[in-house]
Amino acid sequence: MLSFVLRRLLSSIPVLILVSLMTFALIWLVPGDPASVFLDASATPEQIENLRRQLGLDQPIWSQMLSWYERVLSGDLGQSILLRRSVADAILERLPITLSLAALALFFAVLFGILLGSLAAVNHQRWGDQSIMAIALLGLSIPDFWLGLVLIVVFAVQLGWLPSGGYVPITEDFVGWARSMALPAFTLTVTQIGFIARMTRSAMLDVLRQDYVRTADAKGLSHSFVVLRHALPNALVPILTVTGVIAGGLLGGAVVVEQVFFLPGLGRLIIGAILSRDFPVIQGGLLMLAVIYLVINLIVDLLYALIDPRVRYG
Amino acid sequence: MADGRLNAVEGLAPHANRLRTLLVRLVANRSIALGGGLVAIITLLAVFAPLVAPYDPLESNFRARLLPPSAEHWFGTDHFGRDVLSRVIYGGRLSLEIGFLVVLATGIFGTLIGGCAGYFRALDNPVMRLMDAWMAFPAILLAIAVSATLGASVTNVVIALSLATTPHTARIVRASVLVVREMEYVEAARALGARDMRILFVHVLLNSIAPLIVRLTYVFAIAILAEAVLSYIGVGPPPPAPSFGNIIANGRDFMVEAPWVTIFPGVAIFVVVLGLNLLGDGLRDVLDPRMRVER
Amino acid sequence: MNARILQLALVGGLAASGLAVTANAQQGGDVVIAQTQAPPSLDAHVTSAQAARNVNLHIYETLFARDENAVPVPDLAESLEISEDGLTYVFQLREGVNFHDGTVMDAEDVVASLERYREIGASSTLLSAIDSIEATGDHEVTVTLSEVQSTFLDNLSSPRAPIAIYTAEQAALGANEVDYIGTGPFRFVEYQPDSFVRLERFDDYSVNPNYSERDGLAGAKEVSIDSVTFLFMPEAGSRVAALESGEAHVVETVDGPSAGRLAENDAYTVHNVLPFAFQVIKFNHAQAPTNDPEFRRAVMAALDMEEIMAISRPDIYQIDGGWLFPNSPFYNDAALDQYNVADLDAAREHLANSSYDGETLTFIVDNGRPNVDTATVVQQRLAQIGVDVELSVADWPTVSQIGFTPDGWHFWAHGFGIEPFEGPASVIAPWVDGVSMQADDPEINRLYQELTTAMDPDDRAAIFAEFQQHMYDDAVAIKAGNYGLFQVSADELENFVPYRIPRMWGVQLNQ
Amino acid sequence: MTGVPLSQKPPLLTVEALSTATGPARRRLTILEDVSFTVSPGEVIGIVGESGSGKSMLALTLMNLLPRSIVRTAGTVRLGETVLTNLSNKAWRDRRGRDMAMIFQEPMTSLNPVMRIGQQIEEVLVRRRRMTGREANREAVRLLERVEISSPAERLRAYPHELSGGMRQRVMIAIALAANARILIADEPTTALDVTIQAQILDLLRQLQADMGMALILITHDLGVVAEMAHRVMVLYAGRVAELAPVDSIFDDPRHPYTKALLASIPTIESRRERLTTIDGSVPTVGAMPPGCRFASRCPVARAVCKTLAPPVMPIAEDHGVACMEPFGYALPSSADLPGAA
Repeated sequence: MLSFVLRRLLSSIPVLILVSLMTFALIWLVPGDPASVFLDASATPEQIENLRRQLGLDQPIWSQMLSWYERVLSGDLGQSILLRRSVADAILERLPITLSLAALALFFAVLFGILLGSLAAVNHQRWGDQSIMAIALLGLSIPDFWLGLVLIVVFAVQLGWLPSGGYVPITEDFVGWARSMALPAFTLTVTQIGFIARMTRSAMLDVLRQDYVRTADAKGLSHSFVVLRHALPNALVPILTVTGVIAGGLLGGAVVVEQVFFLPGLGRLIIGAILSRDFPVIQGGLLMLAVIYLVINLIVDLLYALIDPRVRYG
Repeated sequence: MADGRLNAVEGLAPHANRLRTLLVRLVANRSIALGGGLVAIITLLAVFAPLVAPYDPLESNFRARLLPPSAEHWFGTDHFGRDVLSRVIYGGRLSLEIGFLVVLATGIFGTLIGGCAGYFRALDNPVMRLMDAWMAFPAILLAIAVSATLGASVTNVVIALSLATTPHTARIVRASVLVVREMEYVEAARALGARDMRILFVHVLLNSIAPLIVRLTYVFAIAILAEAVLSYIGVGPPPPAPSFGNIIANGRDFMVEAPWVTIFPGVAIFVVVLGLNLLGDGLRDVLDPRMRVER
Repeated sequence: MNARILQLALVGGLAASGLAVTANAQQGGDVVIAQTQAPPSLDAHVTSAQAARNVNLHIYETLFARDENAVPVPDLAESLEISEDGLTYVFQLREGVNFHDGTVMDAEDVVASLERYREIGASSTLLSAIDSIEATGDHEVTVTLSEVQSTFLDNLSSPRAPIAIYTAEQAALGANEVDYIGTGPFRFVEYQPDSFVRLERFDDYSVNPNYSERDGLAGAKEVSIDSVTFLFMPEAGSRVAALESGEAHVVETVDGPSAGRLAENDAYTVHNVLPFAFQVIKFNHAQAPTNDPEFRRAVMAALDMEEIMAISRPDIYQIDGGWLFPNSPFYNDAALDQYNVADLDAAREHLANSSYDGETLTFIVDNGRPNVDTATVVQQRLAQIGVDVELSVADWPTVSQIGFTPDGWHFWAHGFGIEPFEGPASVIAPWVDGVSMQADDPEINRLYQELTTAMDPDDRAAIFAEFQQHMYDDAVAIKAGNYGLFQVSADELENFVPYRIPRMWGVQLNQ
Repeated sequence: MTGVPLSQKPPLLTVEALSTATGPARRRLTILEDVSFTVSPGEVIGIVGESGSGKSMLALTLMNLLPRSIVRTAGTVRLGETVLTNLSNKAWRDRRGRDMAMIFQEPMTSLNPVMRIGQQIEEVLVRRRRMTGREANREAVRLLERVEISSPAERLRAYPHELSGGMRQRVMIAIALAANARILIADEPTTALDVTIQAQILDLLRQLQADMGMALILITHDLGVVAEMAHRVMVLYAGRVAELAPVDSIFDDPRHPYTKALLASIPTIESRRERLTTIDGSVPTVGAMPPGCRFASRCPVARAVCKTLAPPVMPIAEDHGVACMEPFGYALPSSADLPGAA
């Protein structure tokens, strides 16, 4: 197990290098630089050039790249140009918000997705199945940011029940935190629930046809027990796979939802950095997202072993 | 049919009879009928926009700004005083065009990359590693980064979205190529001395087409959703030509006072994407029952 | 009980110091301001962004600052003596002015700050006339100019990228490396990158004894609230919702419809901050056909300014073609008959005489809605006279990079706000040496030179009128109109008066 | 194992005129048709037939485990005094694993791969026999001992994939035993196993059946197994009963041409695992059942009448029924005047 984790971690290094190379390529291709953000429209080219020198942006890309890798290897993601603080600090400060949003949405999407998917499978080809699948499909087809906007208009502006945006740290005020996360998490959940529900349904349909489910039925166990205890654990493997797949999409969705609900998460940090050409933050942020993605996939792989005793890592 | 591969074989040597059964099943599938119907309606509206739209979508009248829906303007007007219904109808043109171009680009590049990786063993590992790294970027951030920095044009939006959807497509193509590559008739063709590229295209790719078609239907849906997100972030296709996304983006500053500017194009996106998803589901059921909802 | 006695004592103390405190207003309170963008930096010297000004001018102060009518008046300076030849400026500094780190300001701090600004200031040209800066006493600084500059005090007091006075220690540090230590009425507490900046009342603040009340960015800056937090909310809807849910007390800018709605609510006051800026459409004089005055005249004649302003800046605009704000002493009506003619036939005539040959022209614009809207309206209007324009929308860094090069653009629309606030020289400056239009205009260069050396106000007014005439005659660039901001304050915030920035001194929070 | 006249005892299980079908209501396709038989306490009845004859379908019908696409269209199943077919699904379900237990053909897939062996046995004991966890664990150990699994306590913690096929089938049997069932239905319990293992499992089954006195319905295509194990034999063909008789009568005096053909094709030791394919032609598929005797197309002695008339199971001796007209001279005994042929 440990050696499997180690091997997986080793094999993700090339992926991370590729990610950072791609980010550099992006930065290299991109016109504009952070200097312009400090200045308004009437800044002269000399002023911009002056500022570029101040910010160390007049170095050639390869030398910027080398020094970046050098620093990353010693665990330093560098300094943000605009935020005037270390990139690692900025990221770590934002990370909990993005992760908690993604985790909340993932939790509810998995919970209700499995519930709905199982209900649909058990009622296969009946009214319940078709209506649940229709709902799942509707969720998949709604533009997330648009749903967020509509929810803001209804729940924040018209009804005034929930804040339209902003973030309250959980350490400060739990209720406030829950209120600030309610709409974003709901928005994200709705758009992801369909994936899980659909996967659960097809996996459950598959499993319910299996011999061992018939064996369990032959034992005279109650149907719900058979479904929950015998069928569901076997359906979890494909559900887990799709969960791993949507985790990437979920992070992307979180980025958009953060934007709509003004949550100061990693996504906002990165989009802000893209728009202001804060290169170290773009680098560090994208690298962090890649790390999260890889970690999620590693966890998924490890969970396989937990769910299915046949899977063993040597 | 229990095994999708058999369908693929039918595709290679279309037996008139089997082709007809396939067509019958395609037509009989409820998802395809409903989804295809929705997509067809929106497509027809978009294509015949000049005939259907009640107003010129670009004609502004600042004296008729932000009018609520009425008999004159069914969907109200935006802050230019432009008819939102007409803009939504015309917006379908750009959104569908972007979706289509993304499907085309993703189809071509996904097939090339996935096909080569699947067919040439030597390429498989390095190429797929690259795809892994690529997928470790959240697709939408990649699209935002590309579109924001290269400037918002239809071309750049298409490039951005294609970059985001290609790796997964390549994976799917590769997976089916791996399966087909080992099948007897490919071995046979190889034994007969067919050149690699010919084998690749004629046999392997033709037979990987079912999952590709299904995937591309979803890519179409993803592209339409993503175009709207890009517009919302402010890096979508530039005005004045309306797209679903930039109509919403235009309306968001007036979201509270004039929600209709935001709501109607959102519903339009929803309908198209729903149609495409239904279509994809139906195609999957008929063409390739092995595929799951994963996409 | 104890708290109440303390409070009464405080009110008594303030009343004695001459500040008018209304009976029901209280000491203390935490004010939240919702503004659109995050400041790129809190190092005041290096950024000229409005978002940064809003915050930084609470933390830092300058030698001279603009008063309520944008006239330079002493702030950290006690007095100023200018030599007969206009080349030597001797500043006496106010004594006993505390920095947030506990040190007291002296001449060394001022010299170091000015030197730093000359080196890395975002608008270092403001100080380009300086030859030398010397501390000639503990509280005396002597600045020598290399040539006469009539606008030197205007420059010194510019809030654009404020020439803030730092401690000598801080002024030795590079761009963005300083701790945020100033002499202002608020001290820096916390900066959550693009989320919020929090400032607290600086209890040892040295209120300028030469004034009795607040006056522009100068005056007596009495603070009665405990803290101010600037929230960065790019979404217009979010800002309004923050106000309505009580999260924020001031919104820097709201859209017209929301302003209309909020104005009907007794709990809020909507301030029309108008004029706040010009909406400007620039031409690239280095490219055909925008290098051709006839073509530019065609564009100018075609545009319907009412249409542009009503759509891009709904409900808060002025149709005004003057290149200064109407309340400015140099405001004049030279050439205004050429403004907003909206005559398509005249435009076609100019166009026919021009070198335009049916090619597609590029209109670059950043992705802020008003600027995009302006570009969209212009594009639609020009289509009617047969000029084909394509919009190229990108984010600000990309657009501003392209816009200062001679290639890749023909039109560029953006706001032009701080320059007219600063005065005539600042309005002309961007056109000097062809910086904003990529080709030298000798006429403008000459006028600028004359203006900055003319000491007589009447001469300067005449020179500026000449400049305005030239802007229209040659259609150097187009001014579409003035726009403003709807600023909204909740009524529990008393005595709030909008200015270039939402000032948090002299206000009380009624809790 | 022959000759005990068990059929005199009052039957434990009575199946009467059982039919099942699939497909939409308007186009029902019959699978099982008019199947009747009884099982007495302690009796072993072998049900034989080729693949597709409906053997497994019959077992699933008795257990009420039919997939949803297949429905029971007629007939009753009575267990002792209880008419199972009148019970609700829930009540019938409650009978499973208590009165009736079943083991399946594929031990490889019949155990839940993600549950430990112990859990799969103990859940029957806990949930059906209301034992405490500790009792269940002790009982599970005892059951594994009963099915001759070594170091049972250890095995309880194993997952199915860690066991061999034979072991898994023993576990399946232990699960069936755990229910204390009166009737055990074994659907091809040895088909998927190696020859040597087959014998062991059959020995085990026979021994357990004798020790515990439960009735055993043994479904197999293997006449050798039937000969060794069964008291009575029911031959199924294409969803219908062909012949029903004590095991001696079947082997010594088969009356149905299909039974005869089956006996003729008993595989030799070497090829025992092969399916019975030596009869020309194949079982008609569900959608293409001929109107008359379903075996007619393959029958060496079929007459024209056989293609139009489907004979019911008719008694030819006291405990011997056959669904063929040949022994009766191509005439239904009750209808005297049938058009003869050739």
